[in-house]
Amino acid sequence: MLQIPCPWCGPREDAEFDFGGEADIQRPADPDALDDAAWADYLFMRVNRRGVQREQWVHTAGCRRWFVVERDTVTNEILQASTMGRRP
Amino acid sequence: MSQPYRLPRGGRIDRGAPLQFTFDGRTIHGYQGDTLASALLANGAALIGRSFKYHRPRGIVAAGAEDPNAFVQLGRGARAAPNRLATVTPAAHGMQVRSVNAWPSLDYDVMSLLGLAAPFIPAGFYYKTLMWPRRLWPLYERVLRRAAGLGRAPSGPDPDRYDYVHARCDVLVVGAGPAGLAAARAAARRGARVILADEQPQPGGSLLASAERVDGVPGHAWAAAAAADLAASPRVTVLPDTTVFGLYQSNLALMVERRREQPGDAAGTERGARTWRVTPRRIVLASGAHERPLLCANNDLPGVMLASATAAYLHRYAAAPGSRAVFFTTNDTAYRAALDLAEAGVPVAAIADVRADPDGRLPAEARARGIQVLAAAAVRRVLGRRRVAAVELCSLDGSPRGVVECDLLGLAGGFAPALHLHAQAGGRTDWDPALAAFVPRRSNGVHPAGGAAGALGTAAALRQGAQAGASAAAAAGFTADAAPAPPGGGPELPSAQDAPDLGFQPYWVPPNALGRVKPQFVDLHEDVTLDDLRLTLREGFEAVEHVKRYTTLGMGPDQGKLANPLATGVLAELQGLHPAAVGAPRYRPAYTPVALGALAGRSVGALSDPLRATPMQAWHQAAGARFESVGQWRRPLAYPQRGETVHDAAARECLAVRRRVGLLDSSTLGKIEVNGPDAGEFLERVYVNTWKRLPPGRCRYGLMLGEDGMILDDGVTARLDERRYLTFTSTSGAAEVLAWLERWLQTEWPELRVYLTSVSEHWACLALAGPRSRETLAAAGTDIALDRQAFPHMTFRAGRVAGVRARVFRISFSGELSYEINVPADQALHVWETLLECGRPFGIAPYGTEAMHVLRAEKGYVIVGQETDGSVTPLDVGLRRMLSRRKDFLGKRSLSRPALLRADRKQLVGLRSDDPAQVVPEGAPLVDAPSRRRPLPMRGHVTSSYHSPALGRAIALALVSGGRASLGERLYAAAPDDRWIPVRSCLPIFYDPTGARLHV
Amino acid sequence: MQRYSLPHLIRRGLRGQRGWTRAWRKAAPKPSYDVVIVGGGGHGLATAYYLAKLHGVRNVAVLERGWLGGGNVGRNTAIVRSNYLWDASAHIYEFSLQLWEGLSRELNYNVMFSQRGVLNLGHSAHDMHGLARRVGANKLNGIDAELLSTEQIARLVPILDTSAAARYPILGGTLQRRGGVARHDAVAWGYARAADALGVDIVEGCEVTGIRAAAGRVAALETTRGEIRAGKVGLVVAGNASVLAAMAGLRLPIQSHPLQALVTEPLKPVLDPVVMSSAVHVYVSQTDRGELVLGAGIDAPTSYDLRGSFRVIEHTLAATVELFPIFSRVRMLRQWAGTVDVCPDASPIIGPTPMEGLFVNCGWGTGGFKATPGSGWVFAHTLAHGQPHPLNAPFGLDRFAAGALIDEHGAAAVAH
Amino acid sequence: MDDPGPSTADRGTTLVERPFLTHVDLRLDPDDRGALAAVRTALGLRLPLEPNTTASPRPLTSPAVIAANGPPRIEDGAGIQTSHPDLRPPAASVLHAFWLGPDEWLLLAEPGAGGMLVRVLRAALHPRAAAVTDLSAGATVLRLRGPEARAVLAHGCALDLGPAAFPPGACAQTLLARAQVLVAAIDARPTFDLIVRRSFAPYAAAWLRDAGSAHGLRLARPRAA
Ligand SMILES: Cc1cc2nc3c(=O)[nH]c(=O)nc-3n(C[C@H](O)[C@H](O)[C@H](O)COP(=O)(O)OP(=O)(O)OC[C@H]3O[C@@H](n4cnc5c(N)ncnc54)[C@H](O)[C@@H]3O)c2cc1C
Ligand SMILES: NC(=O)c1ccc[n+]([C@@H]2O[C@H](COP(=O)([O-])OP(=O)(O)OC[C@H]3O[C@@H](n4cnc5c(N)ncnc54)[C@H](O)[C@@H]3O)[C@@H](O)[C@H]2O)c1
Ligand SMILES: Cc1cc2nc3c(=O)[nH]c(=O)nc-3n(C[C@H](O)[C@H](O)[C@H](O)COP(=O)(O)O)c2cc1C
Ligand SMILES: [Zn+2]
Repeated sequence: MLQIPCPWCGPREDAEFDFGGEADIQRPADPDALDDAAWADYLFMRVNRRGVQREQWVHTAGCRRWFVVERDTVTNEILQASTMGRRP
Repeated sequence: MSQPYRLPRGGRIDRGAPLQFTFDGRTIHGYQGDTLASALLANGAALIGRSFKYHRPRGIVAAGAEDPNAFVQLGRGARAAPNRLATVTPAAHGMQVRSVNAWPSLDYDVMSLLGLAAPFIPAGFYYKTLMWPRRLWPLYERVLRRAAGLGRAPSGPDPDRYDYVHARCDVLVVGAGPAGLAAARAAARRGARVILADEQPQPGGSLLASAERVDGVPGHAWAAAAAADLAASPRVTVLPDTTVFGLYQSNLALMVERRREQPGDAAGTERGARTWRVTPRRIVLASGAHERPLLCANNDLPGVMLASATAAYLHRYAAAPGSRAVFFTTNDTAYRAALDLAEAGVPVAAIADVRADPDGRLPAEARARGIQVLAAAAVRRVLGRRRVAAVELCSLDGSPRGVVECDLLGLAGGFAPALHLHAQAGGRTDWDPALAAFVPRRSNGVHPAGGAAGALGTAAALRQGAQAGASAAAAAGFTADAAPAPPGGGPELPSAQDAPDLGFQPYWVPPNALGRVKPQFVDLHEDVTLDDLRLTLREGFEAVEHVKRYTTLGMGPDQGKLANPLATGVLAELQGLHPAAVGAPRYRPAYTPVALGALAGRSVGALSDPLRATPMQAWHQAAGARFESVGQWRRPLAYPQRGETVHDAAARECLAVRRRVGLLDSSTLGKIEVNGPDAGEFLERVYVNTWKRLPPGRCRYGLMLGEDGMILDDGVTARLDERRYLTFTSTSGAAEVLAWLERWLQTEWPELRVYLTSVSEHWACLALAGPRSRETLAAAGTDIALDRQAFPHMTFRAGRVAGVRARVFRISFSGELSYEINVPADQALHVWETLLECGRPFGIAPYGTEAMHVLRAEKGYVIVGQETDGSVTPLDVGLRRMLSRRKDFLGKRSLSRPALLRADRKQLVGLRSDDPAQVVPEGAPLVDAPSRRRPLPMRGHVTSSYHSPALGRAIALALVSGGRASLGERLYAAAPDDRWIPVRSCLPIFYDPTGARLHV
Repeated sequence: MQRYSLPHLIRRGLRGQRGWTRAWRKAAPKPSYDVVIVGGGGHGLATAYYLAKLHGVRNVAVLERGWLGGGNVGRNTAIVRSNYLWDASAHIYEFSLQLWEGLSRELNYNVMFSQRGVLNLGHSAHDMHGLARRVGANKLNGIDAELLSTEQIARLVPILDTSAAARYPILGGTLQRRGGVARHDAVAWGYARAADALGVDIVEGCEVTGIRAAAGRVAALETTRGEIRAGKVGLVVAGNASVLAAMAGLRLPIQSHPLQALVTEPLKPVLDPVVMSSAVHVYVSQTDRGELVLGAGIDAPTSYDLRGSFRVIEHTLAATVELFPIFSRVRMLRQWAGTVDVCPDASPIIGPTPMEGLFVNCGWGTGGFKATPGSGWVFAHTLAHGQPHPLNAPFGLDRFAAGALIDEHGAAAVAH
Repeated sequence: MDDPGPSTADRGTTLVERPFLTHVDLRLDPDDRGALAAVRTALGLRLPLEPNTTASPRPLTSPAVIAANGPPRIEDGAGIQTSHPDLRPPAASVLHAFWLGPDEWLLLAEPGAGGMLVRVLRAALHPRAAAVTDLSAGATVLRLRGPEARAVLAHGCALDLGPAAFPPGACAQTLLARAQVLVAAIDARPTFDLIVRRSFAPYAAAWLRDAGSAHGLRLARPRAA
């Protein structure tokens, strides 16, 4: 079982979290300006890295915050976890 | 007393507690403290099963979890326990034990004739044959399946319960042999919280199976005292009978603790088990080592045993494993066992030692005792039918050294560390040439010690154990000086005799000079022979994983604990490779098999998965509702009255709503408050339609898309005040929609000042619908003005209903005048009952989801998940006009992709069957014209279909390719019974198309 | 190739199994091939076989980084069926199923394809709705499909808990009788042997580490055994598709997830058909050896780790015990995982890429074993002609830009 | 470790429901000192800013509270008293505040204070971007107390609830078997409050009874309001 370090709550069991895929995928500011291929790129295309990946998690059964994790997708080792900044 | 092989003295058995059990109907006598295996041996039963493939006679090989043969069936009926290992199953009075894989009896097994065909059934046999003729494969397969398998599954639901516990500790020690005990003590003395688990019922490990002394007392006594000392410490949990079966990610350790019978149980009843889920900071692996067998012909006959096992039966159980022994060895350990046997009165006829010059202390002792020691010698072949009768000895150069009669052959091929858990967790290993085995490298928080680290000898085990315990504790933050009161007495490092140098010499493949005698089994359980390995290599399956899969080596219930370490050496020698280049097949959980019920733990039956309840759940039950599953909810489907079917009831409920008034429990709907200065802006981004200009007090239907443009969820949103909206979601979408909104807010638009709060559980929701709902609501008592002008359609009001503060929404999913009354859940039942009471003069009926579905279908309202399936856009269901052109929203860009604009997309239409009484089956495909041709192009399918009581005819909704453009066309629905049902498409609205009834 | 036949087996048996030769040559890579297939799994090997057999392209290599068949083909629960929902899927999987029916003969290798039926359970009205829809669609596509009542299911699999009080009540189900299981390893070995016999070089222990292009066209592969020039390259590496695509500068709509499975100890036969419940993520069959083979749902995070999270297994087993109460005392023997390549629409990608000469066959996710013969067949066609076959034309990479997804999970169908 | 066979011996561990308490969800920006101060003035309470902690309980006696405890008014659809109709807002109720997230707290008080708390806080925080939501009817509290309380929870909760890691004043949202709960350590007997969503309460209670059966867990009746 993977222990995931929530930057707020500390390490918890993976059952408390949901995975949100690669981090740093920005929603295009003006979707209409993109052609179909560029839009598909944003929607579907992923690096799916073998190695260290920046990714998003949410502490669903805990503080409900989304945060960013750096994890090695081969060893599952988590190198870092950081908050996404607070609102408002 | 019929225990001819029971020794008069010794053993860790309780001679004051005799017991008996049956084995294949035969009575076996034993004592408390026996395992099934030791009792069987004491009774002289050598043959205990038939092998998996060739049905050869098999006996007991080991004294622990590594035995490849001793699988038996325990108990009967629902409590039957298949494939239990006799070597680790405690004997209990009254048990019924049966052999597996033999018919009609163990002695005369018909399938053993297969053994004769063995030369024709080599590894990979099945892949090369049974292909002709193709038709016959099912028949061949039936025969194969009958012959395969081992035990029989229980015949009924498991009557046992399994417990489950989470635990944390600083140091988990696996194994309570000398190494483990020393480690636990060292760690605990430094203040660490320790869990010490051992699969055996008693602590001591190998100490139980020898005459060694520790700290001047017998090893077993030392172990018992050391464990008791540890158990007395509040920081230490000692768990006997507990196997660590898996080491998972983040070193999560899974253990299973067996629980034996309870007072009043039939004897030998397994009472479920307790699963321990341990999160340790560090792990000491003190799991010992497994002895390796040696190859010779017929090395599988009952009576062939590991040398260490002979000593274990002798010392631990006072059971003589034979009456005349021969040993075959590569090192000195067999001499110890031989001497002990001789001491106990079992003559040892000979020791065949592959070493040219065995001259250590132990060989000298053996010679001195008059045991014949043959140097540079091997056992060539074992003779006998159902058990060992003699062995054929020869020199390594092939010259015969005689045939020696015996009924026991002890094999001592060296030791392989039990590094399974370490390797499961991805730990590295190194090849230790002195040991000729892989040893674990300390890594990933696992500290190996003792036999598991390749140490032979109790002194070394104690020393390494103490070191590992200390270093594990230190790594977990505990050092010697920080030590609080040490548990127990005794020195940290007890004294023991150091083992002599064992002088190990590898012996993998018998030299060619010995001739190709067969069969020589590498894996006893899987009946894999040396010749199978040769053939496998010849056919090019050289990688160890290929060998495994082609021969099934190591794939039995023993997972090759004995076979795999042997096979590595054998394969290396056959290929002329270094053993490290051959490697070992990958280790996986479980170390020993673990019951599925134990892994399910408490999550069974009523606790398997939460069943969620609305405040009215008990009322529904009492009213005789029939329920349907919707996610974790059970919602009332309908409320049948005497003699009514669900269908009748739903029809009656529909009419009640259309003509009078009905009441639905829709508390399961998701409800989210969207709160903040930017709430309107936020909704604009996530919904297809506009929100900022919705005036407070008003409601609007909204549609939410995924970024791919597909419908995600729908529902009404009300504007509570300037900065607050209340959004309703579908029941099944409740959690998902909240998560979706929260995600966008936090990850993409953190600048929006919006807070989302789920109020789903706080507000119960009662939908009062029908032309007389206004009167009913008035009768129930409300301070809200209900007349049409004061409270029009698509608005909401706050006030009191039946004395309870409520939010009342004039929204409708039925097409009738309707009030969705939200009240705090803890007062909802009161309101529900009051409405029903006050509605009685108006003919009120509670209605369920079936009627709700029919009513909305009559109006052509879609249900997300029924009309949509993740591939349906708002355009497809005719909601184009809802899409705002003025703003961007999630999914908008996707809608202009070419495939989503095609004219032949499936679009929502209504269907009327030609025969108004004919309800088209839901899910039925639609075609242009009936035909027997296949594939037959499909135009679409029926998404919803009902008999409409209000219209007195069948109605349906469907998704039909190009449907909107060709309303009125004739289509045919294919019923499951292969009839064609003629239908005509129409607008998807059947009742009150102008919506007049909503605005009354 | 030594043809396997009864007389042949008897002769070998009489001669102490001496005369056997390698099932496939231990080929060393040549400097150049017309077509190089990357990935020695079922799909790659089948592709090579059909290229050589049907299209006369024999200067072909299959490069496998480890030992052949060690990927998902060697670690899947081996369920074969064709009852997919959408036409495009139904056609390709049904074509594949028909190939399965003759595969042992075709390869002269018994892949033990056992058509004992695949039963899908429905536990709610919503499930039943989806199942009915699928049966209707399957029948029009010429795929055998039956809708079963609870009573029929109770007769077919008496050990299921079909009582109304069950936590996951069984309201009905569908049965595809022609579905079943096959011996997974044998499929890889059978194709390898047959492809080798047609001249295909099967190179094990050869990892592709780079893809070189010249003038926008694929030119050569860098491997741990040196550079290999190639006219065309087919990437058939399942869970590693994104890693290989990245070598060509491409991103794919693929996520790699661990998918876990386990076997129990062997039992005498208790379960005949394959039983699947997508609602609770359980699928189980009993092999000819007697073990129960159970599969779980994917682990949510992407990962290339071959272990997976234990809680996924626990969940599956809890649901399994609810469905099959008698399995509670049966014991888990071994548990493992594979890395599956999941597409957003749970359908594969088979076709050209933006780099000329470079083709992909991936995205089969949790359910590509059943497609092995069909996938190889259409991919061979695609490589040979540079054009997809009509069967795989809907499965191009271009469907993502066009929005023409073939959404097999959204549409209440199930994976595996 | 004791054997989990059902045990009738009362070992002093009890489970009791604390129904009808006031639960109010509060969201605000913790970097907004003004907002924190406003809450402090209105309720006499410092919101806990340290994750997974509880503010020490305060009596509800601030001037704003006293003023607001007049006759309830209805401002809009939400400023609603939601407790059981029989329950009157108490004269001197005690208020607990649990950290739920960096910008979210749960306020727990005696029954009947929901409407008042919402009014007081909304007034105090106006016009800031903050959210105050009465959720009293949406959750219940199960109180587990006694020497084996930790052992009972350990059957389904992976958190380290030992006195060092989880002392009185600690709280955490987590999973208890398959239900989401807020666990709060109240005192060292030990006492734990489990705040459970309403629809999951039957499951959680059944689960606790089952897990507690081996620990002599006794069910106590909720004290009369
Ligand atoms: C647990 C599990 C259960 C499943 N159950 C089913 C089921 O019941 N039914 C079903 O139809 N499907 C099932 N599947 C899916 C199925 O196994 C796969 O979809 C299918 O096997 C993939 O095709 P393949 O056989 O070619 O892949 P693989 O066998 O994975 O082949 C890919 C090969 O590429 C090699 N490779 C990767 N990178 C490189 C490189 N750089 N250079 C050279 N070689 C490389 C790999 O080593 C591997 O051998 C399951 C999968 C798993 C993991
Ligand atoms: N018979 C021999 O000649 C021989 C050979 C090698 C070692 N030894 C002796 O073995 C001792 C080594 O001591 P040790 O403490 O390392 O080993 P050990 O064999 O004494 O103890 C290991 C213990 O771990 C338990 N165990 C193994 N795997 C487990 C698991 N997964 N879960 C729970 N329990 C598990 C075993 O049942 C056993 O009780 C020395 O006394 C040494 O002399 C003897
Ligand atoms: C259909 C199927 C049946 C299997 N049966 C067994 C079995 O009877 N015994 C066994 O030890 N492993 C069995 N395995 C698991 C393999 O031993 C192995 O764990 C799996 O192929 C994954 O490989 P790995 O563990 O080397 O990573 C089976 C695997 C599959 C796919
Ligand atoms: Zn958190």
